[in-house]
Amino acid sequence: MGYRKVAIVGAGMTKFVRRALETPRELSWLAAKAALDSAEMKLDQVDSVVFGSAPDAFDGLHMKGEFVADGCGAWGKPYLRCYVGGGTGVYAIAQGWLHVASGLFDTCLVVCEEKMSTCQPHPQGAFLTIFDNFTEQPLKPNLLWIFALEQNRYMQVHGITLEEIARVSVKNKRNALGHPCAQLGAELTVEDVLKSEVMAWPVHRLMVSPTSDGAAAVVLAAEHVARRVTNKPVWIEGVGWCLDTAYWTNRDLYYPRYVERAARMAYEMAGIREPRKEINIAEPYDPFAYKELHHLEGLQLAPKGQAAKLLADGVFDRDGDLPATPSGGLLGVGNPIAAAGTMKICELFWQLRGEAGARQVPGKPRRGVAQAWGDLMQVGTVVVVGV
Amino acid sequence: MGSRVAIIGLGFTPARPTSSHQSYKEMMFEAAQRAYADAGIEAADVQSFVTCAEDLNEGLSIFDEYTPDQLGAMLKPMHTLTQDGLHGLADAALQILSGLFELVVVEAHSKASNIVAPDWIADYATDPVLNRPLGLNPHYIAGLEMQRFLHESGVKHEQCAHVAAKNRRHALRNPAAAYPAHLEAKDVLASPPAFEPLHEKEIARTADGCIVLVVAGEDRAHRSAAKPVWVRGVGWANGSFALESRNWAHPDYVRRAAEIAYRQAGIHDPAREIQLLEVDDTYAYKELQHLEALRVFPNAADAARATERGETQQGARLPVNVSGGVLGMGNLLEANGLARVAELVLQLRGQSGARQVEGARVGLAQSWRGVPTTSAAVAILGLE
Amino acid sequence: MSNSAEAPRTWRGNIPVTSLYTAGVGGTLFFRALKERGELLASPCPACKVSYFPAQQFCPHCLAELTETKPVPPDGEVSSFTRVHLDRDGARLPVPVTVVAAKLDGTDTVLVHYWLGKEPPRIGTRTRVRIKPKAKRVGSILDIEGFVPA
Amino acid sequence: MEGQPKNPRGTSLSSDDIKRGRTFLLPYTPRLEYAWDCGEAITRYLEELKNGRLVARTCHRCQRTLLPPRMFCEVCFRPTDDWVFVKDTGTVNTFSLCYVTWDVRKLRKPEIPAVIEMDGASPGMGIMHLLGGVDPKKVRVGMRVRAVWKPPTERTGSITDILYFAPLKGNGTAARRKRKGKR
Repeated sequence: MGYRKVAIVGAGMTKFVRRALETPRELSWLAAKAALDSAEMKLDQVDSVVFGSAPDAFDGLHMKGEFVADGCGAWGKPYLRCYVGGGTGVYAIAQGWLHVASGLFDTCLVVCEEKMSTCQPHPQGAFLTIFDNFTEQPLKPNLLWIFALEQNRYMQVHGITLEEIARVSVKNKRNALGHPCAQLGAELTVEDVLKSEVMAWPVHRLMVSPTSDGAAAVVLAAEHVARRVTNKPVWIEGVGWCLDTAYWTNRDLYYPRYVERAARMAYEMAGIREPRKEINIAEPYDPFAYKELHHLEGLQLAPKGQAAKLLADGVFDRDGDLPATPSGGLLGVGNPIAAAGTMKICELFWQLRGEAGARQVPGKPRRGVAQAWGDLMQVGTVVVVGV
Repeated sequence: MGSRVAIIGLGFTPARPTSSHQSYKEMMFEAAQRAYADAGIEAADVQSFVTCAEDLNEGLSIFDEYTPDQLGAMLKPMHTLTQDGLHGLADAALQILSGLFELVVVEAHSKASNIVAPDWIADYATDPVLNRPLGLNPHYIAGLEMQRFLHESGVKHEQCAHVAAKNRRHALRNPAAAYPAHLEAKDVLASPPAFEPLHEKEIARTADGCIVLVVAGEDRAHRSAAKPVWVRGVGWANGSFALESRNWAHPDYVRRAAEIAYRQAGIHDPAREIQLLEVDDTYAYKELQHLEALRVFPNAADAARATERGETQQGARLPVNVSGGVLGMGNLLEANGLARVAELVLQLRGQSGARQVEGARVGLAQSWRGVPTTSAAVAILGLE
Repeated sequence: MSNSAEAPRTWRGNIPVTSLYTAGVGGTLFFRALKERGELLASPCPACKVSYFPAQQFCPHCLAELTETKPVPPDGEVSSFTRVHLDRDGARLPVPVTVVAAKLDGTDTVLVHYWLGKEPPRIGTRTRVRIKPKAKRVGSILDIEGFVPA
Repeated sequence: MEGQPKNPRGTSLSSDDIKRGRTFLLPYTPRLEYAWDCGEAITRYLEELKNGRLVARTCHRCQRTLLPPRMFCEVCFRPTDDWVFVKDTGTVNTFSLCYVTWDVRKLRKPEIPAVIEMDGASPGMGIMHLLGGVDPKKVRVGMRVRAVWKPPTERTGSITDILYFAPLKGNGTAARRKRKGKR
């Protein structure tokens, strides 16, 4: 399509933990340093920096982007902080892609961080205020409501069962056992998930990702730099993002049309016509178990209402036809919001280079898609990478 | 793909101390309608949107949620930058230069009047471990910086007061300014001390308002209804945020941002090649500090003398902040940079009425994100 | 609130959070030395030849990990100062507070803290950090009382 | 082969670590307080709630009736045209039985948040509210409901002037409209 070629040449992340000792700035630094080290690059080779993070109320810092800038290596550099709620961690890679693809910069360090444990008594205090201040907040909603409402709608329209949804938790938490950064890897059964406490029916505790602290980062480079610093560049083939209306109660929540739009934008850029055949690995966003299925449908990797069936058939297992969330995802590795999205990009980077160790998807995968979601059931962000 | 970027549409609501008749959505809708009409486009023509907003200035945990509808961005690529509107313009340029889009909208606004305890919000931006426990109004950081700046530059306090007086007077001719005033330097110095050496009238007061830009690639710009104003360069940079390690006398991040913008624009001698400047003056001394960092004057002392002699006022050789600047228009939070750009667009098009600067062909806009940040952006706009 | 449908209304609300900050890796080292030994730790970056005070985990110039810390003497000089007349509500303080940024000898960065001298400081004034007695130290920047004239 | 990421860092703190002073913690409660301008649409919406009515805006171009009301149509990007009242009855589009409050306290009796499509608004135009006066086990998608209002003297012009939505008498899911389901 005539875009300047941009590669991921390094990736790094922190452990995802319930409460980290490190400050937001230190977490960002750990990830940035790990990503640079993995590319054997120095900070003075970085032309521009992108930071991604979700609500300031989590880390407890107004203008959080400014505070952490020093940890991202942004001193004396062009620095942008992008923000699309939970979709940020994948969008940030698109934002970095823009920096290099524009021709204004040859390299971009992309860092995403979240420190949710700062938020007391619980991050829900910040989530309350994602709802409309005039018409919804007075009802004292919590974050679970909106997911439960969406999950119920999704189940109702397609006749999907809780057992089918519970399988996502089982798969992802098991996959996470192979991830050295994982907070919640576990060997569970569908029964365990269904027996866990009902938080907001139909959502059970083991269908929900944890709150976490952590950071993840990647280094992007233009082709001439990429070829110099690595013999295994992972190319960014497509980026897409889309924001739906804020009036979420005016939409049918059963299908994420904004994810479809974002995916189609990225696929068109990547020249992908038949996503199910042309994509080898998917890292869909899985903050709640049903979300993975919902998003696989939005990504056109399963027909509407069919993702649960394909999951039951083993298609999305690590050794299946289309492995989904081999990292272990937000359910297993953890969910420091923006960092979790970038973790998915890191996973594709390692998988496509054959460096994922115990998590390695067999068959030399050549192309992967990562996706995140955010705001009020509203944002789709998609990145396609390949070797 | 065109290799250049232009502003082809501008819409705004006037800056006002309050705007109680409108919700933020209604304010954004009004400005967007004007911008699209100005550009001769429909909202449906726009391919991508950027809003510049900070959650805690809005009072919502993920403000991005509430941005698309009133801009016509539903189901389109849209995202938020938690930065100044000039960073948003930079983002639009990236999107266009990458070849991804040819028509991008940038929005920024302020509903500062809705913030009940603004200095407490700024306090929440300070380092919680090393600085915030002192329990101080965060504007003190500007007081510390000004003291060091005066010491190193040799600029006199009275010269800073001239900046405030000039910009408030400039605002008298700008119907979109919130704080016009017939003010002299002595009135500024006579205002109560706030964060000494800073006095109250040297600190910009907040205002409400919204600005929307329609930004286009070269091919699209040539087909536009309005006269394109070319973005010849745009640069942005951060300094060290930490109070401990930042440069207290010189905003090196402004210099860095300007270097990037000048390189793109091919500008070597800013004082000769730029005829009109809109720079950040959130605190009066900042205008002088920024004029030095932008290399418009060899040093701040020269900028101060020029200001004292009236050489940076309307009608003089090198007018600075004819709009009234942040002091005269009001501090529009994330919209400050776009207020600076809006003035340049109007001036370059010859639409500035009573404050029109004759013969201006190249203008510079610069923003700073206020205390406690070290974040700035610079854009060079021109008729060619 | 007016009953008229014409009168513009405002709706009040807040973001109900409390933030619980950790001192971090660098901060924990610094505050432990301060609390337990009354020591002021800096961390030098050998590559950049910059000594950061207070001690921190990494160098923001080059992103190197700072593995070494060294105690610095409490003496230094005032780099800047301000007299603060307004509190965070914007109300006038009954007694203005003077704040200084001071650079300790052998370091390249400043610490911002209260000025405890009776006379106002000047730039270049020699100064000394006054630390609270051990019994009153909790591991906070307020374990330092402020700067006094040397 | 050992996989990436190799030797990841990040220091987990347990509550025991904190008790034993492995780090220092600082609490701070910010003052994040706002008085938001409601503007034309929401001022009218809230005032009409005080009158026991739900008011919407119409867009003549797309022929939709928009609830909550707004002065612009997000589909057509043009000003909306008229105020119209919609009914205070509607149909449950989706719901949850939530056993946790907004600040994560447990509830024995669940709250029942729902999206309710209001009669008189365009199809699919729902609002979020709570259901009440109903056995949680009997709540169904497609259930017909009616607003239960606070007494007029207790209303303040807030969405909470509606206490909750209760089932309409004699309905199960029978009144479910035909547009429900897949699209």
